[in-house]
Amino acid sequence: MSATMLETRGLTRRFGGLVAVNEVDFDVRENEIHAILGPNGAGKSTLINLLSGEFPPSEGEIRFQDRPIQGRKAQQIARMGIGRSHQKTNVFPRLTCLQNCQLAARIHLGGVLGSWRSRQRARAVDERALQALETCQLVYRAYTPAAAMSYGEQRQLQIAMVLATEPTLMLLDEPMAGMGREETAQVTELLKGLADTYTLVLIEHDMDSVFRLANRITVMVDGCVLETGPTAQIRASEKVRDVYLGRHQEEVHA
Amino acid sequence: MLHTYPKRVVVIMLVLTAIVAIFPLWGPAVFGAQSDFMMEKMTLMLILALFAMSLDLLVGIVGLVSLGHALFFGLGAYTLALASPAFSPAAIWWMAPLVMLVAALAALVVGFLVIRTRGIFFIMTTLAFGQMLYYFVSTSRHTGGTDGVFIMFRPSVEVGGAVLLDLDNPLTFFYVCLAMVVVGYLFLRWLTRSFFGQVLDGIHDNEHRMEALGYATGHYKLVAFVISGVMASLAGMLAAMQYGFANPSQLGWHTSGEVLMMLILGGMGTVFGPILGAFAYEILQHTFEHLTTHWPILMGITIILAVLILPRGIAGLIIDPPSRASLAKSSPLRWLKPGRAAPASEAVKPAAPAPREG
Amino acid sequence: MDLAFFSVQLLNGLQYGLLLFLIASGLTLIFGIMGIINLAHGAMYMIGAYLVYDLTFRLGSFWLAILAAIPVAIALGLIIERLFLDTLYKRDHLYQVLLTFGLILVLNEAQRIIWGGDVHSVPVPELFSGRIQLTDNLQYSHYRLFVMGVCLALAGVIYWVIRHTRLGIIIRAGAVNRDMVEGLGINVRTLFTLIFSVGVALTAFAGMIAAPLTSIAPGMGDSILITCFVVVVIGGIGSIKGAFWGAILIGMAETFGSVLIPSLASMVIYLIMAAVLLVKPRGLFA
Amino acid sequence: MKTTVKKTALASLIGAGLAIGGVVNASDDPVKLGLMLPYTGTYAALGEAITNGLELAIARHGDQLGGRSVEYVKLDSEANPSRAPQNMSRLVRGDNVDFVIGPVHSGVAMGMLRVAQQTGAITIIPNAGLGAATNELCMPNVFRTSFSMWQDSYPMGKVAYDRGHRRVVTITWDYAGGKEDIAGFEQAFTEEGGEILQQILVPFPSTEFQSYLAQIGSLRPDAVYTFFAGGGGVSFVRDYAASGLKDSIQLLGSGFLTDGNLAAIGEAGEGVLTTLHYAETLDTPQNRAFVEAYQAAYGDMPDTYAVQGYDTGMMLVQAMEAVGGDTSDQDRLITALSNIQLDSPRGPLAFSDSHHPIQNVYLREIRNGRHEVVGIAHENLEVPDEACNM
Repeated sequence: MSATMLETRGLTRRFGGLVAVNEVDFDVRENEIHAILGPNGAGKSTLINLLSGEFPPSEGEIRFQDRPIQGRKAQQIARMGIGRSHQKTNVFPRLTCLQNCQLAARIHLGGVLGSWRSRQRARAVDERALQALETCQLVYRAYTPAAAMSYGEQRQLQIAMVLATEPTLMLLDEPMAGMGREETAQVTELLKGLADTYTLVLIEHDMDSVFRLANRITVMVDGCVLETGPTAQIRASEKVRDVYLGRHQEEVHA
Repeated sequence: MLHTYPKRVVVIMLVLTAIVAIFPLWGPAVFGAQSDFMMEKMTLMLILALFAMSLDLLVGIVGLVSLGHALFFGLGAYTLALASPAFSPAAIWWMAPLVMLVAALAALVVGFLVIRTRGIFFIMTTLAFGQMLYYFVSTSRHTGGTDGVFIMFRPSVEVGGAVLLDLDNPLTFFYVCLAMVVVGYLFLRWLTRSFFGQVLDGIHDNEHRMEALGYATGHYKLVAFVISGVMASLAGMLAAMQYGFANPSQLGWHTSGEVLMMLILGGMGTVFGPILGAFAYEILQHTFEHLTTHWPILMGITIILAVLILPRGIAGLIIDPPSRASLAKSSPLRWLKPGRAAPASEAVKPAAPAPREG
Repeated sequence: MDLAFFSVQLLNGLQYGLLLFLIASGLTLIFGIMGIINLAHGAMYMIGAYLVYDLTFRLGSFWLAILAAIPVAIALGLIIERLFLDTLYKRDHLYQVLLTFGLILVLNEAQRIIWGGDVHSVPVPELFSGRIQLTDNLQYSHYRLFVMGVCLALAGVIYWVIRHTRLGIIIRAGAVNRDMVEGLGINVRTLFTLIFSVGVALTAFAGMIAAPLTSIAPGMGDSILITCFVVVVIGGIGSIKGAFWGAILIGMAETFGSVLIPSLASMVIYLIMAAVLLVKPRGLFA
Repeated sequence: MKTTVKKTALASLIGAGLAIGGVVNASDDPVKLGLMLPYTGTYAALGEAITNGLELAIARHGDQLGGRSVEYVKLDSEANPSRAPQNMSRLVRGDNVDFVIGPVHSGVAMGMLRVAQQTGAITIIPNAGLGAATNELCMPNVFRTSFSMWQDSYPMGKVAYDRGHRRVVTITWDYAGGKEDIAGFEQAFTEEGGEILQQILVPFPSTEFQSYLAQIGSLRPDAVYTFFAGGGGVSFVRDYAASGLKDSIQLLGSGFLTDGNLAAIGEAGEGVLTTLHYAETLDTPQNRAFVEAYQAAYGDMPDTYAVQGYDTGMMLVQAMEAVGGDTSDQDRLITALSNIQLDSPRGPLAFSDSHHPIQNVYLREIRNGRHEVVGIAHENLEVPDEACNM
């Protein structure tokens, strides 16, 4: 079993009177794909937002590579190697596909002054950006403005941008949301390939993909962790089936 | 792609620059005895163009709407006025850096405070800081109060006693201002196309996402704020030099509003648009004032129409000339037809199927 | 500063603050629900005052003039919203700033064409022309007390509407998240028109009841506008409660600031605003 | 001015060539008067009154100046100082006017003076009262037909003392004009031996006076001296009366406090004492004739601003007559202007070496909604101009 990369202890986030994430203990191991499941409003996105520093936790601890990171700003956490994608498409529409990735790749050049650093390093950045596009099979779109690409391609571009930041841990919030069957399969393959080099945390509604991809799964309900374990264990869990899968089926058929 | 425009933009701008540059050749023939005055007016337009360009970096490129940009314009004017010796010209070699330094420091302090706010709050805080300095200058003993101060000598441009440029000569001053606009334009063009500019574009489109990527967006905005402030202060210094006069009204929010109008007329975020806007604004006002003493009403209507019909300004017309079809679809025409109340959506975001919430 | 003087200033600060609240409440509603930044708000205040000046002499009664002026103000709000603002909701604040700046120019000049450049005043209505004795040499006009009463009553009504009616729920929701209003299945267009007209009417009404207390002159709206912006920003955009306390705070600060630190009197409200934003970048009650 | 000279010279050359034998001089060209006054915004009423007075004076002399017809070029000064230099420059260099008349606003005057200094254009200031214009910044080509802040307030110092006031509070807006005005009063009042309890400066252009009135009440002075103008004047006088202070503390002020605003002030103004270089009720033949003519032409009572405009016009009429309508010799024109003595509606009017009016300042009391002249507060008052060297 590989080492723990990220773990939380007693992580809690309140919004006014509402507890969105309640005392969550959660851990991610190196090179695994860890999926988070749960019905709408279970606190999945809030959890991701806490991990990426979008807002600080009300209580609890987050350790990344054995360093506490709670309370740090999103941009600091991103530069430490936690890359994330958003549930809504979040690319820069006026920039080309390649420029989007360059933008992502350059965060390691340093702050404002870094924007005028040497050409050599800039070239390294460009290479990294291209590589990310290649991984996501978007090279042929390099010079297309993001606004002109299809929705599915934009979602893929978003993953490419996360890749370009050279993360050690990727947090992907519903990467396949709103995609067609074919595109979903394509992205599933892509993510599977990434698992060799990266560690992934994934929120996804598509059951098939989750079961195919994930090494481990955490199921959340009402802000709490219902159960955590290897995919097979979750698949077989009565508790999960009762509470989550059943409800999910109803939702789908409703 | 961003900040690359059709060839005709370059052609038009070069032609216009050339026409302005050779004004001494055609001015007297066209304006006769008024030629000297027209050159003076054109010098002023160039100065305002520099001012408007500096604001475009904030408003058009970064998307920070400032209603207090006159603060830096006035600061440039007052730094020149107060630092100039009473009975001899100051050397431009230390005056210009001083003006820039003062403006940079002020922009750093103000910027540090206002960058933390967003949207309407940013508009309001910049307005408040502008007004603060306005009242300070209006009431302080050392600044001549509401009457303002004279600057008796334009700075000298000398090297080792040899006069390089005689700024008192209107023609020389005209070309100095023209050169400043060209240099300012090239600088902003380079800036917007550099990686730094790309980050600013990113912040304009989606600051949140830039943070998630790992950018300390506040730093970038602050640097842009300082650059913009310094450019505006140079414009203010030139304006004070032109008429030898600095007054608190150069700092007031009405001046900030006027320069925003130049932006909308010219077209924001294009860098070259504001230059056209400054010229257009001054020409319009000059014309309206000649027409009627009720000219503000004409000016107001022009601005309202520009906002409603031509939100991308003159630059928008040049980059993307309207076709017959698009004219027919334009909101005022559509609005004339009754029963069609669909609000016009100006969203720039790509059309995408709405993703699920949750 | 003795107690009597202090109490008098407290009263002055309160009265000024309450009037500011009335002007600012419309501004904050329009800000909060519609996301519109309305620079022409001060011009509406001016128009309210001029309308009452005009109608008082035409109709011979201040009260009739107010009754007649309110529908005019509402109609003005309606026209501006439908004609100009309608296309701007989805656009950047910049366009709202510019359009309403243009409106200031038009409205100020229209005022001059209609009523000229002279300074006018409206006499204090007979009913409240009396005064109470505050100190041995200082009196306080009944009309000022009446204005305070009206402002407080209106504040109460607005508070009640916001707390206890369906419209209030929508307004509160809208101030937090505008998209949510659309999600509630409400006709946003009608709501916006309503809010804008009410906002304009509130401001114009403030100009109307303030008319007997002030001089009616061109440009009278411009200086009050910036003060109201400060009030709204300090209180938190969209918050009626914030506007109320912000207005009282600014009223007190201007009143006491001018006496205690005269050298900073003109800057005191901006200093307060900067201080508030430094601590709470979204205002006190956001 | 160079261009004008050239242009006129050229015009007369061409004229001479065309009209052989005929006596032709520059009189074929109209005299161009550039009016740089506020026609919009807060000061618009003042700009209109000055224009009316000026046009009335010239109209009464056959719409001619020195035998030449007159062309008015009106430019809105917007009361915006930052636009002042370019507007002035437009009149002088763009429209090539022979005289510039303006402005109302002191800040605008500063901007204009700068250009007047650079171009040498003959400028007549029909209102702006900043002291520097005829002192530190005086120029041969700049005249003033109005007043200086000091001139109108200085006489009140003695009046106040003579009336038995010893402890006075002064209050004005925190801007240059207000401070200059108050300084004149304070100078005279303390010279006499009076005491200034406190000088209150109100942020400009606030008209919210309640807290200051409370302050005045607690200071218990013998009198209050104030300078406010326009809407501020109306508000202050009304608020002062409404606060009851008027019953126990005499209100003194510069004439601008109430001038042109009597109707708006109403009853609250009764008993207020002010000093000014004019009152519409002055019982002199010149003034009666002026008031009559003004009312016939415009239907309104004239105010100080109208008289200032009128005197500006009269000054032009006389000076242009003296030079025979010839504007080409500027020095001669300036000499003619500085030697002018007017029998103005406001009384005898002459000009000091610094081109500032030497005039009577009247003490006026508001009775029954009119400025009644109580007496002459200071006869033929000349303004200090030690700093002027020309």
